[in-house]
Amino acid sequence: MAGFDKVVVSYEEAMSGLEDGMTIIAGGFGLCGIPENLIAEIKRRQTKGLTVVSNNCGVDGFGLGILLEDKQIKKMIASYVGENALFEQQLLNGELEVDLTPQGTLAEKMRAGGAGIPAFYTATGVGTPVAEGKETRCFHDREYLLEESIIGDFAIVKGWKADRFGNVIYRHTAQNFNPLAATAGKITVVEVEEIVEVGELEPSQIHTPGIYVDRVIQGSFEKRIEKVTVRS
Amino acid sequence: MAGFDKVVVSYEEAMSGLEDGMTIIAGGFGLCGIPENLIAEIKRRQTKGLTVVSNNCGVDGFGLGILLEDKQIKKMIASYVGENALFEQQLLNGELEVDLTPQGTLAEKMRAGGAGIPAFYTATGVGTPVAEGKETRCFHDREYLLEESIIGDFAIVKGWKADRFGNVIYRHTAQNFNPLAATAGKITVVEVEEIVEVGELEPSQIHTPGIYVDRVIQGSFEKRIEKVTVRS
Amino acid sequence: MALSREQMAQRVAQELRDGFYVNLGIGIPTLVANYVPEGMDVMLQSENGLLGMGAFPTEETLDADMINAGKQTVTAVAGASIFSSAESFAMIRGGHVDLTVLGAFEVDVNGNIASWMIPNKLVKGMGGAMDLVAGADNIIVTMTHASKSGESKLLSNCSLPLTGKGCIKKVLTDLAWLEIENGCFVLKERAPGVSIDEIKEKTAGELIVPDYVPEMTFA
Amino acid sequence: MALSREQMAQRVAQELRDGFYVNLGIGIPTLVANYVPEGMDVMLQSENGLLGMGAFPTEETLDADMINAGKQTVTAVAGASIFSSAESFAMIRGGHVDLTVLGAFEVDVNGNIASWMIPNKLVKGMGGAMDLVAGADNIIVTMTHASKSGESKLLSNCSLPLTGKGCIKKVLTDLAWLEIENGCFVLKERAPGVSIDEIKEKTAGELIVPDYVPEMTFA
Repeated sequence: MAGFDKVVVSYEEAMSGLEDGMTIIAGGFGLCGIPENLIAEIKRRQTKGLTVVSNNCGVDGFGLGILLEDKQIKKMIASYVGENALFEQQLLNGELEVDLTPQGTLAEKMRAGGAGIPAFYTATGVGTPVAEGKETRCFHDREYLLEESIIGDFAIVKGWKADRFGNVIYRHTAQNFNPLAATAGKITVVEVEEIVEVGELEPSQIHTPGIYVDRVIQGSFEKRIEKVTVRS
Repeated sequence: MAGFDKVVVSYEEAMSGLEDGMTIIAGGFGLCGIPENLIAEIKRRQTKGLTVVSNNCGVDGFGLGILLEDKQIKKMIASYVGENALFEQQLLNGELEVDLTPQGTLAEKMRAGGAGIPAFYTATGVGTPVAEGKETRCFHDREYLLEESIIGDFAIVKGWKADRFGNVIYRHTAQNFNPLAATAGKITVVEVEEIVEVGELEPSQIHTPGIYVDRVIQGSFEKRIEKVTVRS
Repeated sequence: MALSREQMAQRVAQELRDGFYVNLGIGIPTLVANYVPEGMDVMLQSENGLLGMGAFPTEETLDADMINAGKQTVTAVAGASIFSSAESFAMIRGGHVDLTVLGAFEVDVNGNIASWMIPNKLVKGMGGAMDLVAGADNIIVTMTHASKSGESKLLSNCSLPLTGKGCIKKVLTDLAWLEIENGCFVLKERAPGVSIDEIKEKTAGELIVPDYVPEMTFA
Repeated sequence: MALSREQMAQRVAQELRDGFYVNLGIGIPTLVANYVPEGMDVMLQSENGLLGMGAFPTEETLDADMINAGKQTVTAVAGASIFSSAESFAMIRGGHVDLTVLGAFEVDVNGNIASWMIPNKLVKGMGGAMDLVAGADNIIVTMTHASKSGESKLLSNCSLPLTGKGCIKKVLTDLAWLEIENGCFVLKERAPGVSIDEIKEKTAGELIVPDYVPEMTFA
């Protein structure tokens, strides 16, 4: 029996079950810690009508940006859509719906989704366009917005190391939204740089326990850098 | 200048500022991972009228149980008060107020308190005595309770290792409520087994970032075990 | 004859599936771990913050920092993870645990469960039980069918304060395996040698008895 | 004369205190890191999940997995911690960051701030700005006092969609240091050589000018 072995060997298998119209939650911040090969597989599959939840939408030609090329994304839930010509064009054409969500609220919506919290209150966005159509309420003399959680049909995640049981650790700031996305997918797929032996990761140092993870695949990564900045 | 050096050398200094009637959030589960020396210092100070938020209330003669001896606790917010004769007696005498809170809700209330979330919805406790006096609301055809967050005047925490900046890691299941308590104190005091050099803890493996921590002290610990259970 | 505690654990273990993450409550549920079928892997979640609970330690490996939700000293299996209580209940509340097994005082035909409080008796607290029953989709309640004085624990309406509302679908007693469907208990299996009449007699809530009710089998 | 960007950063740096955790926005705020007073320690928080942001890397230490919220490659100082976006905004939302410095298009006498959206221009998103202004108690807004065409950015009511409501108390412009009190801007300091008349003229919202308004001093 397979037990807890979650390793798959092809990207096709990793994204099997993805259908038109589904919601995908993606880890990553800018181009840092993005599941680049899982995104490429979504492009290969030509799945359409997707709702994508991710802090950013990649750049022209890389990351989630490549899903815009064939208009695979119907709706984007993000905090910052970045410098992306195709994105801008599709937005202005009305081909792309965008739900701008404050970064901390977006992170908390994913975390709440995974944690069985249907909604929470936050001061973020009170009195701004983000509050339109949302309930507000006072606690201790301050006004807060009611924000609902997010769950995805798929979560796509980029880790550093994972074991076969799906326990994952992230490297440096490539962690970002990844552990939150991992909790919020009905099917959570994690691609990593290295698959290690079960027992090799220190239990109390695991960022994403395997219980959240359905499939693990080892990939190789370009890791493009958006803004190379060095000191002389 | 002191910069980020949070190390104090006496338990008196560690708990300085504690006053009658304050709220204390304490880490620990049963007797595992409890800040035993900080609790002893609270006893030494004879601070009265305390509200204590902790999953349990120790046992007779150890852990938070010792604060019952001189009736220092006015109110206990806990999920399980355990086998504690003094506790029982004070509860029946009406000397002690108890607010029983489901364990997961208690953990989330601390986390929310530290994270600036004033309230959240949970299905836990709907239709039970826990729901009395609380609002309920439906999301996606299910009923949820509105639960408010908790903040303490002090949080007392037991860590394994910390650096002088207050970055903390916990050992095994002694983690439990400790990292949550650490975020929810106006003044957070962490006692640890070992103070390590700044830079020794791997940044992405720190459980409690120093920003949550005000004071760090190195102690020595009895680490009493509630139920020694061994296999033959 | 009524099932022993060990047989009850054995019957519950038949509901395990390979790759299940399971939370086992105190008492009979804990015994289920002893009957995981050969070649099947399950991982035990302990709500104090451990996924992958192992056997009790030896005297030599005993560690005060390594306990389970019952406060017993335990070990961790290879591939275990350890985390905060908030993360632990995120797993539970978020429905990530595949099976929860816990005891109860009463269950009723509407799937209500009472397991934590007897009025006028000192109340120790609900611990994680309310979170567990609210969070899990797949719950098995284990309890004796009736109290020692013969009063049914399978009711039309729970008489004790609830632990959870409408969340129980499966009950294993020492007499029967029952499922709750459309406001009734449905008798699915009976303990070997226990008559349908005895079960009927000891079930206060509405009971549906199909034409054929197999006896439980144990390997 | 109006302050240069560097002077603005220098003036903001005078508000730093030893042991402050600080979040610096993009633009002028970022420059503040260059003017931390000698012997004072501050720790920079970057909302993508880094507390203890260090200098830019060298060509040799450049690492794609190590960036700041502006997506620039950075390093971490000794004693840094790295965490998820949820933890990062727990710090911010929970009020644990001691000082936040960020730019704006407009600020008004009620402490409202508009910094993320100009209608009919393409909107890139608010990123973490709304969380930062809602979460911090101590915020300094840095911006030019007026637009290039001379229109005041210190208004009675923000004209642009808000980033946050009633959350700003301190503003540093190229002309002045102002604090918001009881629905007014209070002129606390002026840039060296800048007249009170010029500041009055370029401040559209109600301005209170104390009898004595010192010039800023730079070490």
